[in-house]
Amino acid sequence: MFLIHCPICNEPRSEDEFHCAGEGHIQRPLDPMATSDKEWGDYLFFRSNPRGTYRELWQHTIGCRKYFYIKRNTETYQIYKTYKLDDKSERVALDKEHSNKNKFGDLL
Amino acid sequence: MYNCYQQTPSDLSIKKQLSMYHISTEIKASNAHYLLEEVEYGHLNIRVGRENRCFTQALHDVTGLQLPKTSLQVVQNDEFRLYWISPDEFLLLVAVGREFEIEKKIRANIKNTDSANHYAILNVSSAQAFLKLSGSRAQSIIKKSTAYDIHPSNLPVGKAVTTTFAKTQVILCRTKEKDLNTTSNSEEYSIIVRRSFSDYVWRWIVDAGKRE
Amino acid sequence: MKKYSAFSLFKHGLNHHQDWQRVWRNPTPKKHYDIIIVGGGGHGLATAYYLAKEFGITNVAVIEKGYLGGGNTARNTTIVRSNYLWDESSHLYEHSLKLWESLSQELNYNVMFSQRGVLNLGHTLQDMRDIQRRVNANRLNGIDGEILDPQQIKEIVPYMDCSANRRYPVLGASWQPRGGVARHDAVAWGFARGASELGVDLIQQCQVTGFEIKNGMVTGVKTDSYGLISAAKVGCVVAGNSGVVASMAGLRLPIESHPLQAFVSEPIKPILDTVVMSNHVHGYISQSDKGDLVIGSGIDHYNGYGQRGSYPIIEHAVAAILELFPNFSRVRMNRQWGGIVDTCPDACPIISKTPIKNLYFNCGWGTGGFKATPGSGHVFAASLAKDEMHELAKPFSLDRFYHGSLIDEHGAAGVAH
Amino acid sequence: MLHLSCHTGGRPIWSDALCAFLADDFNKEMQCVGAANGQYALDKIIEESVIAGINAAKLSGNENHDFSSNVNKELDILKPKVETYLASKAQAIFHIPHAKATFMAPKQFVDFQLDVTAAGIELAVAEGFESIEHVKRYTALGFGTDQGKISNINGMAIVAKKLKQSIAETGTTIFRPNYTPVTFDAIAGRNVNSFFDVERYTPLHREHIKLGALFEDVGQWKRPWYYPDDNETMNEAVARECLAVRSGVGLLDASTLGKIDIQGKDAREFLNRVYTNAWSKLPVGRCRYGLMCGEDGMVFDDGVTACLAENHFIMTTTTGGAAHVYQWLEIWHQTEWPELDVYFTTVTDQWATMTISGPKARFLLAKMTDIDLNPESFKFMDWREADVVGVPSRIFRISFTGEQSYEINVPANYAVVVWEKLLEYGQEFELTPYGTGTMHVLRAEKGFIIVGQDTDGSVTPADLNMGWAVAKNKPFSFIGQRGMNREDCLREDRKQLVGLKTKHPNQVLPEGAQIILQPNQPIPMKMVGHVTSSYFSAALGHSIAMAVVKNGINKLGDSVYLPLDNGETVEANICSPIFYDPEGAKQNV
Repeated sequence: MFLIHCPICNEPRSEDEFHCAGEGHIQRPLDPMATSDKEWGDYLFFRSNPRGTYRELWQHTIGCRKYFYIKRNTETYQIYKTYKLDDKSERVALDKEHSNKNKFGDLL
Repeated sequence: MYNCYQQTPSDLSIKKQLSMYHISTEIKASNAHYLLEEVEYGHLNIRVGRENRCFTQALHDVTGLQLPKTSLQVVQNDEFRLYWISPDEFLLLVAVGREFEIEKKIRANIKNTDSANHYAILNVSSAQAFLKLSGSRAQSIIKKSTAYDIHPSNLPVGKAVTTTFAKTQVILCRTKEKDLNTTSNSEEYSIIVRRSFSDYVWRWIVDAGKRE
Repeated sequence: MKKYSAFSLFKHGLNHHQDWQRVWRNPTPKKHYDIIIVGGGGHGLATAYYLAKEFGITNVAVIEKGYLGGGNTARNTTIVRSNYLWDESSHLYEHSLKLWESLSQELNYNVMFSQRGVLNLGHTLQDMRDIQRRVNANRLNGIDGEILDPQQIKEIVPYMDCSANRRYPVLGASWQPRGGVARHDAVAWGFARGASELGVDLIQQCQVTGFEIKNGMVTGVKTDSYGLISAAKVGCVVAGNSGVVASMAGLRLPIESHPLQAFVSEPIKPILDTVVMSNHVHGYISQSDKGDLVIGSGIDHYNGYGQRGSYPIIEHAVAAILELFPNFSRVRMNRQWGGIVDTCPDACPIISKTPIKNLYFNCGWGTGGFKATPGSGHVFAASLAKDEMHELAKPFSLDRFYHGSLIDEHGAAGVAH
Repeated sequence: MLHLSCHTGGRPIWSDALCAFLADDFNKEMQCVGAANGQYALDKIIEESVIAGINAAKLSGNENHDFSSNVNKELDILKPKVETYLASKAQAIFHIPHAKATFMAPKQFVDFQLDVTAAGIELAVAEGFESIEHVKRYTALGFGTDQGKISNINGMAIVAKKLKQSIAETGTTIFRPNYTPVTFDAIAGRNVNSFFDVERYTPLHREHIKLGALFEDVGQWKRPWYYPDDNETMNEAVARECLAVRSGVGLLDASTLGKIDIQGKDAREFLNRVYTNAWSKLPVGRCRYGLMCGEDGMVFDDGVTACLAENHFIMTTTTGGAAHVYQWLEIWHQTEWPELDVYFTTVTDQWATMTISGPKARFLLAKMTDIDLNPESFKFMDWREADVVGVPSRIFRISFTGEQSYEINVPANYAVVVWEKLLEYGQEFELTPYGTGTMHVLRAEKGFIIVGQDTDGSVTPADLNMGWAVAKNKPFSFIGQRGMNREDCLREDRKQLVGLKTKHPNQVLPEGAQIILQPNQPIPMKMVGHVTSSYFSAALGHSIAMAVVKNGINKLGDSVYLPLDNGETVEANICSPIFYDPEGAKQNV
């Protein structure tokens, strides 16, 4: 059971006020019609699903209804931080982590 | 650019049915330990960004109120009460029957008529029920219904939280603190709930009120 | 290996049971195998067993980071059925159910498969349409199924409240008499015993830490306890950890790992001799041979590898069971646990080749993998043995997430157990 | 305490000195003191407690007190005077030795609840069940209601001895909640019986009860299903209600439809992106039907959206889909397109919606309002503001029945007044209230889909033969466009929505019946689709059905076969799903 600090309401709330909307920082292709079936499928379905640090999109559904990110550990369930959508700092960290992955993704 | 019009009949003899009309005509439930009432107000839902000075000025001109400065805050004066719902959503309560007048006034006071001036005002007086709960058992009924910490240090008068209430959601406020001079619990709470959920919340509270 | 029988039991009894054999060997791994199966759960052990038994490939190792059958195999609610909606899934699960029906004999190991029937309840008119559609499709696919009205349900489950005055009254149900439950541990142990007997090496307490990949082809696995073990082919069957293992090979999967919780009550006298499932009120229940009520519900909505979830899920599952069985209100919950399930966007598994040659994945069974254990092992073994996906496995390829040919079981079963 | 640590992810650690398990440091914020930490000496316990207290106070963020980090100083302040004595070392007897080997010795019970004996545990180990989890599962050690509190440590020690390893190496099974069994009703609390789930009522709920309506559960809503007269069966009631609408006028409470108010200068652009069709040119005063798809190109909701003013729209959604659609709009706006100026507000509860439908609808409405109802000026798919029996209303001239139809929206506080007047003025036209049962038949006669019944998450607009509702040339790629153009979605033999007419006009196909092309096939049969909606049409005098059939749109007129569960195989012909008034003349008059 999580106690989640809503960065918009600026106070901790019980997990059942929130709704998890899946992996955060997924980049939607700017021109969907220009993507291949492969690229589109990757965007739509394929997820990093790590054991460890994960950044997720959540909504404070029963509350301010705003979406925000949670950076947390999927194994220990520790929440490192919650941050607003316009906070770009984690985006940078994420790009670094990703640059080493997906080596064989293009073969499929 | 926006469709705004009087939603209450000019003929005042036309009967109105609040959310709880089917429960009882008096719209009241009570026993020795609690009193639950539906109270009628005009509800105006306001959508605007804090940076829209033009709108906030108009709002101030009409109501005398500034937008709440912090999250979850309620500001009020003798005539109006303004709730923070989210960074760009506020609920303005006005006296019954004045909602259209106030809406029109705010719109009229907005100097910038450019279509890029982004805001919305909506009369939602029929869409939500305002319930008032008091009595010695009020606090324990609320505690049984939400995980939110309602201790006065966390939920003082002047704060409004949208939170879970049993299996639904409400806007919850403490409207009166306990009177230190009395031994009985003289607290009072307000619960704003969507109309279609109001019957459930009502029955839930009545059921809780029956229990020890 | 000696055959289990009433006679052997009697014989061992005379000797105070002191010289029963080990159920499986505990070997040191070789340097090379024809096929390595990563993951010693039910599906992995079944794959190894069928590789040896049906395809004569015995130079096989199963590598398990913990103990055999210790993941989701040991944590599920043991429901077995095959009445899925779409042809692709119902054929796969029916293949599995047929194997279940003779599994104890096949393995000479009592997996306690009990065909006590499975009820899927309908509580709304749309539920009933969905049930009609599914049962009709099942029937034409050769899968047993009937539609029952509340009166008929009452005859099967006399203690269930089928009256009209519930919040969501029971309007009817689909009934698959051949469905039922099995003893989850016994399934893993039976397959382990059979595979070991046929020469498969079962390596426990050995974690795979990476793959050796040369020219886009897998050539072995790296382990913590034994270093590199080479293999001509590698099949990964690691349930909730699929994403983690895939990332060791530089792959992403259309999978997210979620906590799935379940719980049992204290043992009570026999009261429920079938399996009752309800998508709408969201809970399912059966009674084990020991007497506990075994209860499950939906997944937690966030990703998690912690083998635990959030309490509201349990609260809701209990309320759902009380909606069906108000008279269970004084029964006590004894133990609660969680598994890690890897869920796919279409609630169907992935049995597939990967972009890396000779590396296969069998995953994404979500909340419903247990029932598929023998079938999944069988088709995966066939695919690994022949280097070509088994007919029944073909629709479950990874490609479907690119082409769009998803097999969406969500519509048929919000709770896909 | 140890249990609590385990419940939150910790792993117990064995201490040989104490003969006990202790919590590990998995939970950084959890501190164990005293016996819970294996500490039995009182002075030490006090010392640990003070340290833990200081840590806890610091963690709680209480900055009012300057907690000394010097424990001795704090202890000086507290100055507890205690006698210190040494507890003697714990001694363990896990398994009482016997002259004979365990399996020959008398029974030595370890788990008293489940009759697990020392011999049984040794046998398990001998058979290769060496992991403590295997032993537990093989012998049932610790499976009782005490959860092994009495037996587990002894059992583990026996395993350890047999395997010639330490208890620490053997390890323990994981303690799971509950610590002690808890009754179901304590867990479910009051969320049972009628509180099991919210019951949502429309503002007219009491009026429906007065009229004897039966209710259908649609999501959390209670919707009137049908209004039986005395002794009427459902089929009879629905047939009567259907005919009343087709020949006179009917009244439906449509308040449960989701309504979302959309305002802002970019409202049109937003609609263009979330709907498959185009919204740039919808004039004020007009309504349009729209389909909503997911990124995978599959239809997930539909509804009519009206242009209230240049920057102001009201969107309707399906009853069951309202919350999801609202969330859908919000997530796209907040995460992808925050630059678009648009606000969404749920107004489902604000408006009560009463639909009057049938050839006499206009005559009835004319009694209630003064606005110009002339079909030349108040056309099909127009909406108007109106005063209806003194109540300010919005009237949408849209139709889900194929008849002349007006959806009267009034503020919910005034719904009952308008409803009562409708019934009063309606008497002259034999106004008949109808429920969802009749609504389903009437819309099916017109081939109108119900999302969730005729679609199942695997259906594109093209599959519904609704390509007309998909814009080809919108500048911004709308949600669903890419998905519906994937390889599999462009196949010709996808299942497509068609109508079915049975050979025998009175035979109503069961909904969910499967469709095959060749009768008398062996099982497994090759199924090409199924019946999604099926009714007896009282207006047409024969049964009607909607179905999805592979490549069905190209097979109009072909025979298909439906093997039913009674063993009978029914023949039907593929036809257009629009059975009634295919030209759409009636809704336009």
